Amino acid sequence: ADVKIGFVVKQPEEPWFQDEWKFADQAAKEKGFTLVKIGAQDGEKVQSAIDNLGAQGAQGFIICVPDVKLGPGIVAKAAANDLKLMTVDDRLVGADGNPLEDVPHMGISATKIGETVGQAIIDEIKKRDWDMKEVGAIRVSYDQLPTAVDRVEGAISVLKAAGFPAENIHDAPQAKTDTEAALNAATTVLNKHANVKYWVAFGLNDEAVLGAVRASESVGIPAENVIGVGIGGAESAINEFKKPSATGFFGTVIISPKRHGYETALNMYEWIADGKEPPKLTLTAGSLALRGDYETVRKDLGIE
Amino acid sequence: MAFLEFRNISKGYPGVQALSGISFSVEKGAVHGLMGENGAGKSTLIRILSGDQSADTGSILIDDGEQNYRSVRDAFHAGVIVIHQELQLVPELSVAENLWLGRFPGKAGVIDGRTLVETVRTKLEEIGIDIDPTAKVSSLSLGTRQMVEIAKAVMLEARVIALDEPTSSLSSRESEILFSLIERLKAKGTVILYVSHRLDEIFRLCDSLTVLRDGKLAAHHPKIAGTTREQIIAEMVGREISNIWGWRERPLGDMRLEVKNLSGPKLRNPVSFSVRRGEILGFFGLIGAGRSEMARLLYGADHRHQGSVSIDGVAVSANNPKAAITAGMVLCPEDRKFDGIIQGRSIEENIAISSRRHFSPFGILNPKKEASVAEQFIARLRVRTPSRRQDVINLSGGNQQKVILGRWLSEQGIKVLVIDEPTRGIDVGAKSEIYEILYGLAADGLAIIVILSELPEVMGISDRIMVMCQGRIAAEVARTDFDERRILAAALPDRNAAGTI
Amino acid sequence: MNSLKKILLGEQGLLVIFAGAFVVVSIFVPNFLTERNMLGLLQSVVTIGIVSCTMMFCLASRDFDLSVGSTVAFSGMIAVMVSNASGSIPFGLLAALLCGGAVGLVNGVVIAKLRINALITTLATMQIVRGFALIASDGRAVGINDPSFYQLALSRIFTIPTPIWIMILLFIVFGFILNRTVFGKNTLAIGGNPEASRLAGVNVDRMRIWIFTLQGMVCAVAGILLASRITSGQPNAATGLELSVISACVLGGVSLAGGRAAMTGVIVGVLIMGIAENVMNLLNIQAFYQYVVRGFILLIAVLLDNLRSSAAGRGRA
Amino acid sequence: MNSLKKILLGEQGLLVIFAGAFVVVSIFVPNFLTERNMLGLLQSVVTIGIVSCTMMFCLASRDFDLSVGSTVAFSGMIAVMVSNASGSIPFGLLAALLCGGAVGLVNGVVIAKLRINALITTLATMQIVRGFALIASDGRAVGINDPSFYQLALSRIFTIPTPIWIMILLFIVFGFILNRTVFGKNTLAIGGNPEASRLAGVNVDRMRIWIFTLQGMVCAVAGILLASRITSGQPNAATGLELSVISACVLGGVSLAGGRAAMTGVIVGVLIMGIAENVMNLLNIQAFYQYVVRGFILLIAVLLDNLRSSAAGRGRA
Ligand SMILES: Nc1ncnc2c1ncn2[C@@H]1O[C@H](COP(=O)(O)OP(=O)(O)OP(=O)(O)O)[C@@H](O)[C@H]1O
Ligand SMILES: Nc1ncnc2c1ncn2[C@@H]1O[C@H](COP(=O)(O)OP(=O)(O)OP(=O)(O)O)[C@@H](O)[C@H]1O
Ligand SMILES: O[C@@H]1[C@@H](O)[C@@H](O)CO[C@H]1O
Ligand SMILES: [Mg+2]
Ligand SMILES: [Mg+2]
Repeated sequence: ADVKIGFVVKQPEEPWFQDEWKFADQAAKEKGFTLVKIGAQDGEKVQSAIDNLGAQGAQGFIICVPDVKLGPGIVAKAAANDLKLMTVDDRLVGADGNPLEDVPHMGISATKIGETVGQAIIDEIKKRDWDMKEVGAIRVSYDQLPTAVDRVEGAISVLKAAGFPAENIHDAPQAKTDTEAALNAATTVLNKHANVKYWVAFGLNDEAVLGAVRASESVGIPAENVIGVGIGGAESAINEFKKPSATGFFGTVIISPKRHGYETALNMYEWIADGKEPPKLTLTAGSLALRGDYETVRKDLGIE
Repeated sequence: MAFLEFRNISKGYPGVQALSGISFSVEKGAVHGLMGENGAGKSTLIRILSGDQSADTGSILIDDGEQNYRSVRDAFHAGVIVIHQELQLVPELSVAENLWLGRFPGKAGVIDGRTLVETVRTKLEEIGIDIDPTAKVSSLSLGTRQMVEIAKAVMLEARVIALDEPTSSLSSRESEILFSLIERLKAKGTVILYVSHRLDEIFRLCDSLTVLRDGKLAAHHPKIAGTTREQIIAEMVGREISNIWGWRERPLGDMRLEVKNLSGPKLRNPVSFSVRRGEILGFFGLIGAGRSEMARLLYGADHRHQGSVSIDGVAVSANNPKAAITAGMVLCPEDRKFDGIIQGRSIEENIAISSRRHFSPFGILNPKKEASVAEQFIARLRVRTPSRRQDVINLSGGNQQKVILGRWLSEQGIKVLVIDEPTRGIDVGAKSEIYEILYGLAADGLAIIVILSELPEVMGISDRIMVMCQGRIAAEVARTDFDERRILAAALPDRNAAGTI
Repeated sequence: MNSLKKILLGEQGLLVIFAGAFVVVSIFVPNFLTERNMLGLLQSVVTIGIVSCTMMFCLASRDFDLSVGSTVAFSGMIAVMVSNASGSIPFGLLAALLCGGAVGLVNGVVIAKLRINALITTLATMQIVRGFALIASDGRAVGINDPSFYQLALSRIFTIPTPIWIMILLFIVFGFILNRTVFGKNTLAIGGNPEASRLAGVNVDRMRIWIFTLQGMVCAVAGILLASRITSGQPNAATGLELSVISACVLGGVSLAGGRAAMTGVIVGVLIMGIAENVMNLLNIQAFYQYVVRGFILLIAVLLDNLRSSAAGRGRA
Repeated sequence: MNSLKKILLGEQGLLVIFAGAFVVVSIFVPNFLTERNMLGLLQSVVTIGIVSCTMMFCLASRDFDLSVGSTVAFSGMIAVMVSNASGSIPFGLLAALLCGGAVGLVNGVVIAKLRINALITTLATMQIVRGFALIASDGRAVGINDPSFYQLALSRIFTIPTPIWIMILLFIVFGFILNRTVFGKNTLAIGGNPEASRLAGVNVDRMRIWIFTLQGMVCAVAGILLASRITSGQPNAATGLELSVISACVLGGVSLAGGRAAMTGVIVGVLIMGIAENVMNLLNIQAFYQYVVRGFILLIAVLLDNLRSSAAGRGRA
């Protein structure tokens, strides 16, 4: 029979998910199945999306959920609609907070990726030979998103472990997840600590860190005194690297939408068509990309 | 020779043929009266003349030129100015800005603020109206607003001016100012189309007259001289009305309403009076005399400073219309547009809104009863409408007024009825029916307070009259002592005491 | 021909247009008219549908409520957290209803008594209540301990899921209240002319407070069902719900200027929103194009209704 | 005492209250009253401030515009994309202004001529335009090729960044238009009494179309400056802007019922919003509590203004 697979993501506007879909489409073309792409921003939309997939006769779906605690409901809904379920990016958890091990998952650990960011920052601080006591850190935060909290906390744990003074870390809460909000929040932090010479910045994604970098520029901090490390590695970051002269946006941790999109779709297809169950857990790592090497890093990850 | 001519004008609305084949003409420099029952089509004709609405058929000629204008602006450029029945002012703007609206003075879109205010000041002084041009319209009383409207017509040099019931909110003094303005305009050769339900005014001002009935031309009098009141009434309503007041003696009962030292923000001097069962107490005064204020305080519509109101010896709590209704008192307010009609809702709902509580057990409606109440008052008050389900906003002004009256006249178990200018804008035929209803209610033992601004009317239907002037009760006159000059004298403010209310 | 015109332009015109569109969609969109899809579709509009019932009253009385989304999320959280803490689901549900009602009551009192603009008041409470939900849960979804909580949403009566029955019940109840009770007529009167209604003896302040309180409680019902459906209390749930609900109402002919509302219209409005979403996903329309299509559907639906009603000559109101 | 009361309740009461609050904040919040922080604060309100100028007109004429956020994002994208494609920044700016104006024109025509409710129309265009922005950029941020584009936002005149100057300029221009020109008075008249304005010969339809078109163009200005500030065109920029802008206007005393507006009020409204955000961050208030605080500030600000104006007795009009 015809294979139909759903690919549900929480934020279709994000380039990341556009990429995941793009690579999943590639798999669909190669294997000749139909891919149904649905955006579902909250728990309610997820439920409707699953019903909708069931109604159109799909056999399984891959999902990146808006909230991992939605787990039990999604599992139940998938079962009710007789759909095979696999998660991508973020792993479902049960009411007790432990991961639902039965659901095959491919993803990244938010904490891990945060740690990669933190490590990159520490390495660069050391390389530039700054005194950590004289460095301020901007934590561009968006605390209502659990993944965002895990990422920045991951970065902070590494900073602290390396001896970065906790009192030098300043919170810049974004009202929304766009660059302008991050820019405004970071500006306030910079102005509050006008005497600090060196700054590092991290946050939920590239957009957040870019906001902090723009803020440092607008208050006149030279680019070489700023180390911002983002997460994502899509256009926002690449644009930054393409600028004629280096900015405070030092690097970004690229995660590969290719594996997430292409491989999950392929796994699901094989599960449906050949009964070959995917591995329960596949974790992918992020790779740090800098101004000088981002093209090769991207190539290595299979994205262009 | 004819200066303004209507040729075969027809206009229909869903369910209503407002005008059918109206043709008549008016001479240069003439004041032409337009009369007819409520809903006869007068305002519709005027709206077509103003360019606001277009006729289904027919044409308008001015100075023998056929007019093809399609908007108010075009009509204005053709020399036509219309003062509509409902006030058309912007409350948030000043008097001067309202007068200039649509044609502000200035260069390149920048308003010349001085010219704006000064021209208006000069003009108002010249006309003899005492209004501050920089005052916001929202701060003015209804009567004053009406004067602003009239000033608008006079200020702009027009060839044709149409006035749709301009005196309905004016007292005799303001009306006099208007009449002298009309004389002046007439002398300049302006054609004036004048709509009114007041026969006195028509006879006093008009040179010629057209009567409409049910959207058709009922009569055209190229010369008004020689016609009689009775004749015109018959042409309007299709029947004779002999004694329009129809007052008759009624026995008065115990004291029903007692008011002691009532005062509020706009009624600073405390007012006291009382009304007996079966009594109709008329309140007369000039505009701004404070009668409406008194009524609103009585009812709890505005904030009471001090004083007490009691019905059959039981005190009525202040500042709460609902409580007043429960205590047996209702108020029919004077401003039908802001305080009366409920736009967007049917005639039926507008009538039943208050009285339905008597026949809605547990808050659940009784549609049959509601319909029958509505039908009853539509018939009794002769509301011209295709159906009781019609949106009240689609009714003519007078018919809206009738609907609101219906709301209060349909109340049951009421002890005190306060009505403020009930006959404003209402045709002669319906007026006498309203009086009859009032007499009937009084005979049932109600105490009735009726606020009126026309002396003959207040004298015609009241058992007793209170005259108010500048926020005080200036005189109290029993029916046996009714005397036109005495009442008027009491209503006129003492010129030296130049006080404000 | 003429009688067709009459039907289209009549009172029930919107319904007729909608029925026509429904038939067309049923024929041309594969998998649309299956029992499964219909039930899925109805379930997807439960939240909007339920909240629309009272939003209709709110708009009809010339008010506005932006806080519904936050209240749905907040009361859902409360239901879950109190159920977990007390071990009793009925207790949790009661707490949610009370909290929802309390939010509505506060809205109502501030708007009616302190006379603060409804838009600003509910914009403020929208943020405050969302803040409470986030603070209470530390920004994370709260799981449900007792799985029988899920049964609220999962159970079926005559093969139809309970939430759909509840929505239908509320449609009937509020339709009745609007058309057949003094409360409904007074709501419309207030919307038509608040001052005139006050003078006609309607206790306008009390009415407004009641409408907001009801709205809050109905949001709690929606929040409970939502929490049960998604098996957790989510502080970020139902963001943007306010605009969807208001759109559904306006689509259904409720006038933002007050005084005009009909339950059938609102139901049709809710269904149009649901069907649009459903069909776009069935047709696999790309996410970005969905924005555009959604916008055009909104426009066309109101435009059709406008043409209809202006042809029917609603006059100069 | 009495003269104090007079000042507080007078025309400029809001301003006085605001000035008082400003002084208090300056004293008690460390780092608030520094030149750097002031400039940062002003820059943070540039988008809201600029768009408020025309939103004020829109609300004053009894209309409503929810599409501003999308238009800001879309025209920012256009500015960047056209600049990149043509290699000419002026050309890009022109294209952005035209596109912004076109969105506004469409809004205006649909609302004024097809007589579709402004809320629904702009809710629809909000989605359609956002869809366009996403489609045009494939959902990705678009980088700027020519770095001199950044100079729009980075350059300074007398030590003050250009965007702030532009905002101030627009405040002056639109303040003048509102108070001193036929256009401004007609706007207020339309909002105060549309029927009367029409009967006085004001071309209401044309005015509304103009207001929306201007709004679109002003959004484009904001979009260009935003793109320059964040050095790229982002299709997701400025979501939710509409509610912030409308709040700022209402805070500033613009009546949603039309007819009442003042530029100083709107400026104060914009500043209150900016200061609230800034101070909360300076005081290190936790994110979730910020929601709550933001809500209360909104409420208190309108409440104060209401007390003031009801004490001043605005009558029942
Ligand atoms: N020139 C004026 N300026 C300001 N307020 C006025 C002016 N004239 C009257 N008012 C007030 O406006 C309100 C409504 O005026 P309205 O013309 O209805 O007169 P009124 O006081 O109700 O008395 P009446 O019913 O006797 O005419 C009243 O409170 C009146 O005192
Ligand atoms: N927009 C409308 N829709 C439906 N019917 C209307 C509309 N406007 C007016 N009518 C009807 O047309 C008829 C004529 O109304 P018009 O206002 O011309 O009466 P009028 O002679 O001015 O009455 P009045 O003395 O009460 O002012 C009335 O029956 C009225 O109900
Ligand atoms: O939301 C993030 C998304 O932005 C991308 O980074 C992948 O992981 C998801 O959790
Ligand atoms: Mg009339
Ligand atoms: Mg009066």
